[in-house]
Amino acid sequence: MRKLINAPAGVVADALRGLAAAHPELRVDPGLGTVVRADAPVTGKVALVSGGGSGHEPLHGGFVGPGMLDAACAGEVFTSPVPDAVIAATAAVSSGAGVIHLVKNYTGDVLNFRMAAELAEDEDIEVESVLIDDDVAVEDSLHTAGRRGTGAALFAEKIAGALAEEGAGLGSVAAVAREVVTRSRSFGVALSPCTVPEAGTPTFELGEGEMELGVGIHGEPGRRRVKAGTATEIVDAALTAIDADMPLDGADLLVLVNGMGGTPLIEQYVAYAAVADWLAGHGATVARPLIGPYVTSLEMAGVMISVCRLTPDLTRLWDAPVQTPGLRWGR
Amino acid sequence: MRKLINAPAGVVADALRGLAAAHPELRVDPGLGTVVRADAPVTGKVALVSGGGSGHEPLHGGFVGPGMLDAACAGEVFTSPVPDAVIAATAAVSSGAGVIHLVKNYTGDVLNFRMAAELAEDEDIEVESVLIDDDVAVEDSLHTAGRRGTGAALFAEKIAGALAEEGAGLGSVAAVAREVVTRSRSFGVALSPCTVPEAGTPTFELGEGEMELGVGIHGEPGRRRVKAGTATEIVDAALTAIDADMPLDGADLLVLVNGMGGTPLIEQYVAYAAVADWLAGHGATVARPLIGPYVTSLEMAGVMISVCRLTPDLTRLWDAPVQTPGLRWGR
Amino acid sequence: MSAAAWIIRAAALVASEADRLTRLDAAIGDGDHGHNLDRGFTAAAAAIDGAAVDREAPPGRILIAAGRAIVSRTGGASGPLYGTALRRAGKALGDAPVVSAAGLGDALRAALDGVTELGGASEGDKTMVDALAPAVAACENALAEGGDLETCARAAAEAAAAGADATVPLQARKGRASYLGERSIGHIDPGAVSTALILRALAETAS
Amino acid sequence: MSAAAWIIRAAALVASEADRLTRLDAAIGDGDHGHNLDRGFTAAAAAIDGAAVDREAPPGRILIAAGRAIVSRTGGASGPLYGTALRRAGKALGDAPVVSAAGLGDALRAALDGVTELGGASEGDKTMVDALAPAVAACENALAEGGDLETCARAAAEAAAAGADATVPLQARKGRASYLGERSIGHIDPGAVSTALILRALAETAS
Ligand SMILES: Nc1ncnc2c1ncn2[C@@H]1O[C@H](COP(=O)(O)OP(=O)(O)O)[C@@H](O)[C@H]1O
Ligand SMILES: Nc1ncnc2c1ncn2[C@@H]1O[C@H](COP(=O)(O)OP(=O)(O)O)[C@@H](O)[C@H]1O
Ligand SMILES: [Mg+2]
Ligand SMILES: [Mg+2]
Ligand SMILES: [Mg+2]
Ligand SMILES: [Mg+2]
Repeated sequence: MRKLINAPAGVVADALRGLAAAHPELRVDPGLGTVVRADAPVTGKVALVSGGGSGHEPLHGGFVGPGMLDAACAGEVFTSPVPDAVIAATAAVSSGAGVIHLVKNYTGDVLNFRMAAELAEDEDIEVESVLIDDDVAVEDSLHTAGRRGTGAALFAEKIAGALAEEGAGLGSVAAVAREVVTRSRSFGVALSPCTVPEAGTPTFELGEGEMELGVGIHGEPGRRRVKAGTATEIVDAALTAIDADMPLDGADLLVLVNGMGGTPLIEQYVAYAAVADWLAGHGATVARPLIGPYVTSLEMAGVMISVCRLTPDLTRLWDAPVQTPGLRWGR
Repeated sequence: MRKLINAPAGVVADALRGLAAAHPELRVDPGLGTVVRADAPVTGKVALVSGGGSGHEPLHGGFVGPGMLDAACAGEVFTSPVPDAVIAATAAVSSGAGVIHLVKNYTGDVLNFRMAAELAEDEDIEVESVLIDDDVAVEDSLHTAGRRGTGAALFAEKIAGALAEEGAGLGSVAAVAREVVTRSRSFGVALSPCTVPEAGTPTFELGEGEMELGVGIHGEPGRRRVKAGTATEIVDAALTAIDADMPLDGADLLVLVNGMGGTPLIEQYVAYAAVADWLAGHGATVARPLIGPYVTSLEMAGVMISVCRLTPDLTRLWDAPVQTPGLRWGR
Repeated sequence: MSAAAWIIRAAALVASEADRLTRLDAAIGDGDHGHNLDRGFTAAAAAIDGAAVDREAPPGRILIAAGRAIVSRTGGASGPLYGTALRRAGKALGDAPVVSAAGLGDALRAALDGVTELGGASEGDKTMVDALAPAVAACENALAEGGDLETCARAAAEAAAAGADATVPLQARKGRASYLGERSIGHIDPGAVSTALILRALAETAS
Repeated sequence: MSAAAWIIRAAALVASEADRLTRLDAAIGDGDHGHNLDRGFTAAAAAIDGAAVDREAPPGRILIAAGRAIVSRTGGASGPLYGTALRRAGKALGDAPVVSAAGLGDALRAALDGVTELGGASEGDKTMVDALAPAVAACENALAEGGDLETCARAAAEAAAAGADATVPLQARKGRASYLGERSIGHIDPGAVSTALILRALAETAS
């Protein structure tokens, strides 16, 4: 295990201490695992809370700030946060205008956020939960835990965050988040596994010249192990799977080419060149590209491609200013 | 070799095609390896050109844009760009106010940029070259090729870029770049090697439980191989080496905790927590932190720490707006 | 039966098996189950050992406190599920000062109901339910045959172990393993294994 | 001597040894030397083979064109150094229609001067100079002893090979290998090896 850490059990708390030291504009509780805008609660504003297991940085803690999340809850590595953290974050950001829980669709996230939402409602905080489930690699989702939430989390957090910042009400903000999810799809490919610090060994073994198609963001094996392909082949596999589920022809797209954590930016740009070619060849337009390691799976090598079919409104909200450690533009 | 690429020989051109597709605000020549602000030459503005081998992304191509570089030249992986590319970039950005070459101190970069500068002067373009040599891991620099240029390249590009954007003259912009270099130091640690695509095998072998201290950003072995340490120990080694060369006590610092390409952000924040602790314990203040993979060495795992002793002027220039693919804030 | 002894024994077993549980979870999940449970049960045992819980309190109260600690510290899917199971079991026991064999049957049944209501899994979905459901049935059978507390607890533990083993050939339909589709076949479910472990702790301390 | 034949033969040797040169560079540099040179010499050979250069031009002109192509396509430290070496050699030959033994001596000396002026390395710094300098000396010796072109070229090639081998125990003081300090000891310098290779091509084509 080649990791830049102190003790496996302390990785998340240590990283949160680092986040706190670097970002005084955030209120961080490294023990509980909460990251909150220092100016929260923002009067009259619908607040957005997300979270999940750690190991996906900058998601979610790095997306807390004006124009995006009001708070994030960071569980242990790949482990949903506990309800206590979610309640604390929810209470810290609640201004009375309601709180949205953006929850990636994993049993653990769903259950812990649900428990927290119930307890928050006991305290008269109105909570709307929005489920993020964009990963088309999960086939047959009726007979599974359902599609995983991956890259669309970033899209939903950014776009709903912008609408909340504009002063929209709880129902509208939740609706736009759901609209983003409905219009988004993702597919991931792993060229290497990753190692959960506390486990100490890789989540799977991959021979030289092999890759995993259809992986999530928790180091799990994918749907299929195949011969390692070229960037063009990998991109084709991902976009073909997405296109089969949500036709891309004629779409105006927000596209995320997302490094999984161990793949350097140069390769992500190689992949983006292939994505641009593929989409151009299939009648789709990239209105907004984003390339980088935004939704990671520790040091896994590989790439996830996420797309969202934009509308003029969604494009406007995507372009709106955002000021977070992980995403920053405008103003 | 687990890489998201098409053909080893085409990696740089493919990545530049991706950069071009994603960033219409840049004029990219993937064959020659140049990345130029689309609005260049900017009338009356001193222009900044940097470059070097590829494999360090987002450095340098990702730092082209308002407030930073006017152009970058991307050589093959870890290979200095050829003079032809440097001349083309220099000519493309020259508005008559002079061009600064920001050159990392490697024999290849120095020679290729020097040849280009001579040819540019033949065409009546005034060129000032600024050498970046911040890496304290190169000891005894009188009997070596001298200190390598690493993280200070980002500092110099950002700060000199801001001053050029303000309309300062060639001499002042070159002077501030040199001031940044003089006030900056770096030290890198590798937890894994990396593989140059065309070579196909790792640049060195590292046993489990070992690390390399004092590496550069070209996958080369470092000064010493030691037992792998904790984040706290690694940070201590790096900052002790820096402090011995340029005392940090009482300094107001710009600090870069730089992921080497294969180390995920969570670990970079763990390292930053240790950096913040170390500096606080040694009487230094972090005025501006920056954490992320900005100056990479392909998929190498590890971290480089760079510091710059700020002055109020340097801080103002660091804070000035910047709009590039890799660094973006303000405005 | 001492609820405190059960939880403390369960915490010890989980701690010693944490690496194995995590390895099982790495094969078809995300490689954290053992460390999740270890964190949760350590917190539960600490709550019982510390000032937080009156060790002389009725067993039902102790299980509720343990369940709360598990919810508060475990995270993941197993945290809410085990936490709810223990809280429901505790509620079923109410303020009874001692646990009877029948009380144990009610408690385990309530735990199972809590898990299936919250998680929505049925038997055969390759989850902890595949260990817990046969355990409840075996406990109720033993009770119907006039078994005492110890007998009922042992029956539950044995059935849970067999149920866990029987998850190997199943294709997962709930939890992370379900993402793997057919590739989940051939692996044991880590949550079923941990359920068997927790019920082994029950059998060892029920007397 | 056909300058074109020399460059084309050098390109072929560099291509076939590119992987080995890159591996040598990985040990004490950054693992690109072979592929750099391959790119550069392929471009030089293509310039000679293509319309860019008149193959009937004087040898000096051909070397200048080859040097330009190498500067334009190689990159790294070796591109400017080898490019300058060939350009200087070509300039030394001037427009002479054939290369004499004395002309070769002058050309190699000019190449060495170009490399040391540009790169600032001295003998013993563990660079290509450690192959080129003894080659020049050996060529001049052979010339003083009345050697013909072929003899002089062979003497240069042999001395370059010996000079390259002699870089193994040296500690690098120039180029990337110098960053390694004492760890550069025990490895052969890749640029010295490629210089020996290029001069081997010279010996093979000088007749
Ligand atoms: N819906 C569910 N109902 C019952 N048990 C479940 C459900 N989902 C998952 N589990 C159990 O949880 C176990 C995994 O727990 P754990 O690894 O701690 O959480 P996570 O899956 O969130 O990482 C699985 O092995 C399975 O037994
Ligand atoms: N200052 C110098 N003078 C002469 N030769 C040098 C100098 N610096 C480097 N070299 C030669 O260049 C070789 C490395 O070339 P190459 O790998 O292509 O370039 P880079 O070092 O830029 O990656 C070294 O092995 C050495 O022989
Ligand atoms: Mg988990
Ligand atoms: Mg090089
Ligand atoms: Mg798990
Ligand atoms: Mg090299």
